[in-house]
Amino acid sequence: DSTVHVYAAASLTDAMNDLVKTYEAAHPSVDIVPVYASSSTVARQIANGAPADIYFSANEQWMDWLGKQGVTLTERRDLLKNHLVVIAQKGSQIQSFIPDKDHRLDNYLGRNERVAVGDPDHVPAGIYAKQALTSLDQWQALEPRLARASDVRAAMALVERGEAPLGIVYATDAKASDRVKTLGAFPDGSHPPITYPIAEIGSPDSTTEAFYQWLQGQDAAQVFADYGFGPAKLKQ
Amino acid sequence: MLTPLEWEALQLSLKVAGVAVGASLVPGIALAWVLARHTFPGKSLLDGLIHLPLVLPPVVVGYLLLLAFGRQGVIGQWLARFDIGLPFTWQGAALAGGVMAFPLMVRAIRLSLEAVDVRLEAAARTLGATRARVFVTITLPLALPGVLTGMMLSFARALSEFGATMTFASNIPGETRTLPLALYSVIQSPGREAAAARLCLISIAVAMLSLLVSEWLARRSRRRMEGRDV
Amino acid sequence: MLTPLEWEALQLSLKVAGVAVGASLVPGIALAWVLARHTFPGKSLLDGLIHLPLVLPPVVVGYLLLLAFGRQGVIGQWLARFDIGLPFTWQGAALAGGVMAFPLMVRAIRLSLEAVDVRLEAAARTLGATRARVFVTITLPLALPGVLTGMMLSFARALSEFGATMTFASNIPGETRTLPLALYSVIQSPGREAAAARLCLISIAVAMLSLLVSEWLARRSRRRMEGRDV
Amino acid sequence: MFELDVTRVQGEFTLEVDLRLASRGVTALFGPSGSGKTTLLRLIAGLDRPDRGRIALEGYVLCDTATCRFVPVHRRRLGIVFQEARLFPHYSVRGNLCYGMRDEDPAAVARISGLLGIDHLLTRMPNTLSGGEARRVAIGRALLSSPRLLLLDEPLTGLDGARKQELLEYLAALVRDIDIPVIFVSHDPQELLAVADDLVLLEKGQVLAHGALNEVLARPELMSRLGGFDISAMLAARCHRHDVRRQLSELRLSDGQMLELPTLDIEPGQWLKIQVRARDVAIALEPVSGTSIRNTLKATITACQPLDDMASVTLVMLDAGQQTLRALISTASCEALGLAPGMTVQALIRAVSLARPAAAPALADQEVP
Amino acid sequence: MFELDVTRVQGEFTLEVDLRLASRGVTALFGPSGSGKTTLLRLIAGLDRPDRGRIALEGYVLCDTATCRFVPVHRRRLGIVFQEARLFPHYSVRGNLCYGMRDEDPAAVARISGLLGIDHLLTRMPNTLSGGEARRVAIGRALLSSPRLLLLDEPLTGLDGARKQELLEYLAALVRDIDIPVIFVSHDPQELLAVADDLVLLEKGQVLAHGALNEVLARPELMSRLGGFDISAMLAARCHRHDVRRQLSELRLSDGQMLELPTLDIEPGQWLKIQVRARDVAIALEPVSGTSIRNTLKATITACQPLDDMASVTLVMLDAGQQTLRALISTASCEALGLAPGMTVQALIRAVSLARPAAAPALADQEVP
Ligand SMILES: Nc1ncnc2c1ncn2[C@@H]1O[C@H](COP(=O)(O)OP(=O)(O)OP(=O)(O)O)[C@@H](O)[C@H]1O
Ligand SMILES: Nc1ncnc2c1ncn2[C@@H]1O[C@H](COP(=O)(O)OP(=O)(O)OP(=O)(O)O)[C@@H](O)[C@H]1O
Ligand code: MOO
Ligand SMILES: [Mg+2]
Ligand SMILES: [Mg+2]
Repeated sequence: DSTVHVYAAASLTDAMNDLVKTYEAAHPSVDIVPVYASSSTVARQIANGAPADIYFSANEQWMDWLGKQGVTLTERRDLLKNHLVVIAQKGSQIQSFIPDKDHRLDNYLGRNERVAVGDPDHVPAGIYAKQALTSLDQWQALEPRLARASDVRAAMALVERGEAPLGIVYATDAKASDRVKTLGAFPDGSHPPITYPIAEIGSPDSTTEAFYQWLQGQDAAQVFADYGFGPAKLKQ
Repeated sequence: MLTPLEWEALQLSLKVAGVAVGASLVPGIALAWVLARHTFPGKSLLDGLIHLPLVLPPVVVGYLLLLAFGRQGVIGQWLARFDIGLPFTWQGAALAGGVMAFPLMVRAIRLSLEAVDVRLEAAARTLGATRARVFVTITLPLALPGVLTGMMLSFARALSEFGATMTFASNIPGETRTLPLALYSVIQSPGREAAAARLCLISIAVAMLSLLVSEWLARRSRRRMEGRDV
Repeated sequence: MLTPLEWEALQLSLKVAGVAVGASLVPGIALAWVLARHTFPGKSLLDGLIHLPLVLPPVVVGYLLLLAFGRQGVIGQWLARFDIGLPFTWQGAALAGGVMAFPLMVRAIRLSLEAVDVRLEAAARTLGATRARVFVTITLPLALPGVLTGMMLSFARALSEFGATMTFASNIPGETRTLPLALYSVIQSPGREAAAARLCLISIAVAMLSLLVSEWLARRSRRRMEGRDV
Repeated sequence: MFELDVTRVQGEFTLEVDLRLASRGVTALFGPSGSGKTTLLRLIAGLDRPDRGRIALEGYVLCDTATCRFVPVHRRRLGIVFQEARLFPHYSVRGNLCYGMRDEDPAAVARISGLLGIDHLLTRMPNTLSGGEARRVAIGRALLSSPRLLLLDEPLTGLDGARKQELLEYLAALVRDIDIPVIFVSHDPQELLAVADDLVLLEKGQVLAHGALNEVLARPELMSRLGGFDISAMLAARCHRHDVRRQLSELRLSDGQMLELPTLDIEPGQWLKIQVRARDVAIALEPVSGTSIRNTLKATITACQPLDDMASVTLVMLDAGQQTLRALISTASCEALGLAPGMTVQALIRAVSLARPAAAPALADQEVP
Repeated sequence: MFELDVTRVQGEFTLEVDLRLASRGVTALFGPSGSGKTTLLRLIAGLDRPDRGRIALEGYVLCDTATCRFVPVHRRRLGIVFQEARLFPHYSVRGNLCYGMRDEDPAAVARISGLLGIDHLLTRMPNTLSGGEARRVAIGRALLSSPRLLLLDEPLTGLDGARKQELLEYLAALVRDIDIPVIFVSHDPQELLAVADDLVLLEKGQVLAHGALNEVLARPELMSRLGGFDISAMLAARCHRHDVRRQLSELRLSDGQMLELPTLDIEPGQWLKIQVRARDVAIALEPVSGTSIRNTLKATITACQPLDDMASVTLVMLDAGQQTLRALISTASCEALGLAPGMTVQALIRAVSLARPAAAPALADQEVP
């Protein structure tokens, strides 16, 4: 009986849970333990000796940071890719649009209304949103009108609850909720690619290695795709 | 000494926590008194309700606040008529802090009220004092250590409130970005440990100060009564 | 009635919060007593230190715990010699919960200890009781309402602890995924509101139960002393 | 009229009282420890509710279980001195004194605190007071609340003799001046004799006797319950004249017989009651001379009765005019003198035994028999 | 020997005491309210520390500021009855009684609680007790802790006469039996006379007088401070015989004169002290007969002195054999009889004035003058 601890970014929760279930069904002797928290928390924990076998981050920064802490990252890969989209509540009157230089988000906001985002100071999705808005020349106008949430899901909850007419979240999140609709995705060039790097911690045993390889395989890719993730271009 | 951002967060924190404590003091004392001195059907329920924020993860409390005070919440819609919107405002942050801190305040005050010698209250009533006068002149002053402790605890708790504030009031610089929110932001960014430590120290300093003030006040009120204590 | 995951989280929560309260009871009482009855240099510092977890955002506390008890932490390295590692274990979750709940416990007990009539203690001493015996037979029983309140508050607080636990002990299913962490995980998935509500209700039920038990015990201990109370 | 008809059960103890008290003067509540005195006061004060019954002061119903009426404590306007001092620890002595005052009245505070000897304590906090000082503050606080009824539960315990005497006199004067009823609990027969007009004797929650102090004290079957040796009689007498040179006052009883005693501070012509303790009365068959015993009253023996609890002492009941007098003598003397009911004898009463300290007021100067 | 040499300042009050007390018997602490009695007891108990001074019991130093020695309260083994009852509210009466006992001793508990009349309360909680009941429990608790020294701060307040008498007798017997020193604070001269051997008179924190009870009571300059009227003398006498038929006991004074009083419960041949109150002693120039006054002692006048605070009453100091006797008579009588120092007169003492309730123990039977 062997156990694999996977420390994953919170945004991967649903997809990973699904994958774990599938893998465990196929490998009854293997116990996959997924641990979800924000990428930063997870990174810190691993740096402090958390019994992680695999780290699955939502951005490259924390993976890089972990590497600098002296943690051995084996076979680091960029596994997934995500998109940033603008969402609105399901019944919203707002029509779909591509958020670009011509479609300014503030045009869709009424008095005192805000755009829900993950906190651009620390939540990766928020950081991407800031970069996108900046490159689209909307940051200045929108910054004071952001509703900054503690994580992407909280931002989406604000839209679901109608607190904010618009929200900026990952495509995967928008897809998972049936109480929001996607208005449009930010153009690819407006922000750095949203990549999910994955790595093994230290020298992996065979069980870990098997699961790690399986995650990169075709079956897993299909599940990730079902949850809205795209495959990242392999970068060595 | 402090950066403008730190100043902003500090001032905001003090305002938010101060308002939270100030606004919850009177209802806190009233509820503590009711719970300490009366039995009535539904008392346990009320007691439980007051303790809820202590029991639930703050984020959940924030979410529940959103359900109640949000744009589509029952209370929120009612407040909207008066053009009052709490989410995303510092008042909302104060509400979140106050709600999270409330059980601590009520408990401390209640504990002290229960320790007040009811025979002194009875003596005051025989001297013609109404229930209200007895409360103001006898009960409350004798329960002062508990009231101060309650205020201090709830001030500290409101000062450190993060999850519910973030969820309900968001993290808007200058509006709702209190010290813990600022600190959290910093901690989540790699390599900003020094800034985090500074914010940490500021929080600690403020809390220590409020602690010292409350202890000093409590000691002063006790010293007035000193004499043969054993 | 409960799903296996809920069961797991519930049992783990009870274990973690129980151990947190159990382990902090004796030091909590001791510190409360020292703070209530003694003056010494550094008292304010000690007092402030105990209150720190109340003042800092839980995540920061968790981070500090990690610094202290982690692989590279001073205490962590020392504990490692005995092959004890706290982070990422349920004992670590209990530590985080206990630390976060500690100020509440100490405060409640201290408040009650301060309200104990020291003249009764003096009377006991004249009857030949040592300080220790006085404490056990007079002080503590008379401060029982505060001790119970302290236990209840800290149990509730430990039960609801999220930020520090998440940071220090991580969110490992079956090991450190207590109710609030499970709730968090569920909240992270849209569309699982029903599951979230269930977990919420379970937390509330447990806390209510602990509240009722502590109230009942306190009432019982008070009833024993009843008589002419006014 | 002060009507009390109440029952209250606490544990195994039942208080069952049905009394009609005078609405003026001092009613003493006397009885062994645990007989229900405090319980009764608490019912009157409204601190406890009777299980059944009615309490009414001058027709104003304070409490009636039949009509569910219950006037709350603070509207009863009672001055209570509890068995414990119950001072407010967070108010100064002055603050405590003034707590129950409706209007500021520094003169009243000064007067009462002067009387109680606590002027120098006004700024002190209660926790620094001695036992007796605290008790005096408690008394002052009750007096200053201008009550409609005073309930005093052993108010003078812990006070030294001189202070006690002063307070007793003040209380007596107060009752005369402001004319409110006072219920006074005490275990000290001397205290009661000094101020009480009526006496209620409680035992095990039941009223054993109730009536004018004199009359109750005259009932021999109660003797053993009334504090043993200090059986007394009260004589009503009028001040006849003061003999300044010999420092004596002459009193005349209603039957014309005279009593001399050390100078009293009252006007000639005034009536007063004097307490004559049975143990201070000796009996002679004929008038004696050449002794320091100044007073000899002719009296007729109505009964001779050895004490229940001490057969070697005999209580002799005497009639002097319309008034009752009692003497305690040794049974041996009784036999030696051959005393028997119907005999006329001389009651010897020493002047000093009637003396009262200088400032003693004439307690019952309005009572003309 | 119990050495006390302490100073303590509290606020404007300073206690300054330098005393050497007997290490057996009862020392009374007497003085007006606020004179420092409780303060002194607290210093002895170790509840307060003296600003300066030394306290030692039989050479065992309890406290010495010079050497910084301070034995903590619980190792002093004192039995204290405080001015307030201070019962532990969370223990039953039995729990309170047993708290200070080193070993379980149900017999002792039963004996003491029987004596105090609290057997029926053993399972009750303190908050349900009456004032007097609580006080008795407090006394019992102190007695049962087998103390080395008893400190009693007005222990008998709130008790009814009969109970008080019983307790006084018990205390007297206790002191005789177990032979520990007792310091007894009381405002009641009667109580002190009943049990005290020595008297310390405190005023404003200073010792005004200290010595054997007799001697202090004999100092006329202290009279006004000692409770006014109850000036007494203690006579040492030996029980000569009991006259069963006449229900009298005959006592013989050291000079051979006889006293008769209602039957005493002691063995012939035993010595005892009897209290003779000055107000119970009359004076005659010649022996009188035909009266109920049974005792006539020949005595010589040593002084005649009007009282400071009441000139109409004169205190006559008498010598009867080697013993001192005192009489209070009206100044008028003194003049009428022409009393003057040196005269030999008859002191008239009524038998009943010497009577003691049935169970009275012979207080000082070991004291042979
Ligand atoms: N809650 C109670 N349960 C049982 N018995 C009680 C309760 N409260 C009072 N008693 C009893 O009622 C009786 C009357 O008490 P109360 O205080 O009236 O006596 P008291 O006459 O004032 O006595 P004291 O002179 O000692 O103060 C006492 O025997 C007491 O033990
Ligand atoms: N902390 C204090 N500050 C100022 N004065 C004090 C303090 N404590 C006691 N005193 C004073 O010391 C004096 C002596 O008090 P103590 O209690 O010894 O008197 P006491 O002789 O026992 O009187 P009582 O018979 O009334 O009990 C009192 O006048 C009291 O007011
Ligand atoms: O690191 Mo996350 O996926 O923003 O919670
Ligand atoms: Mg009573
Ligand atoms: Mg005293």
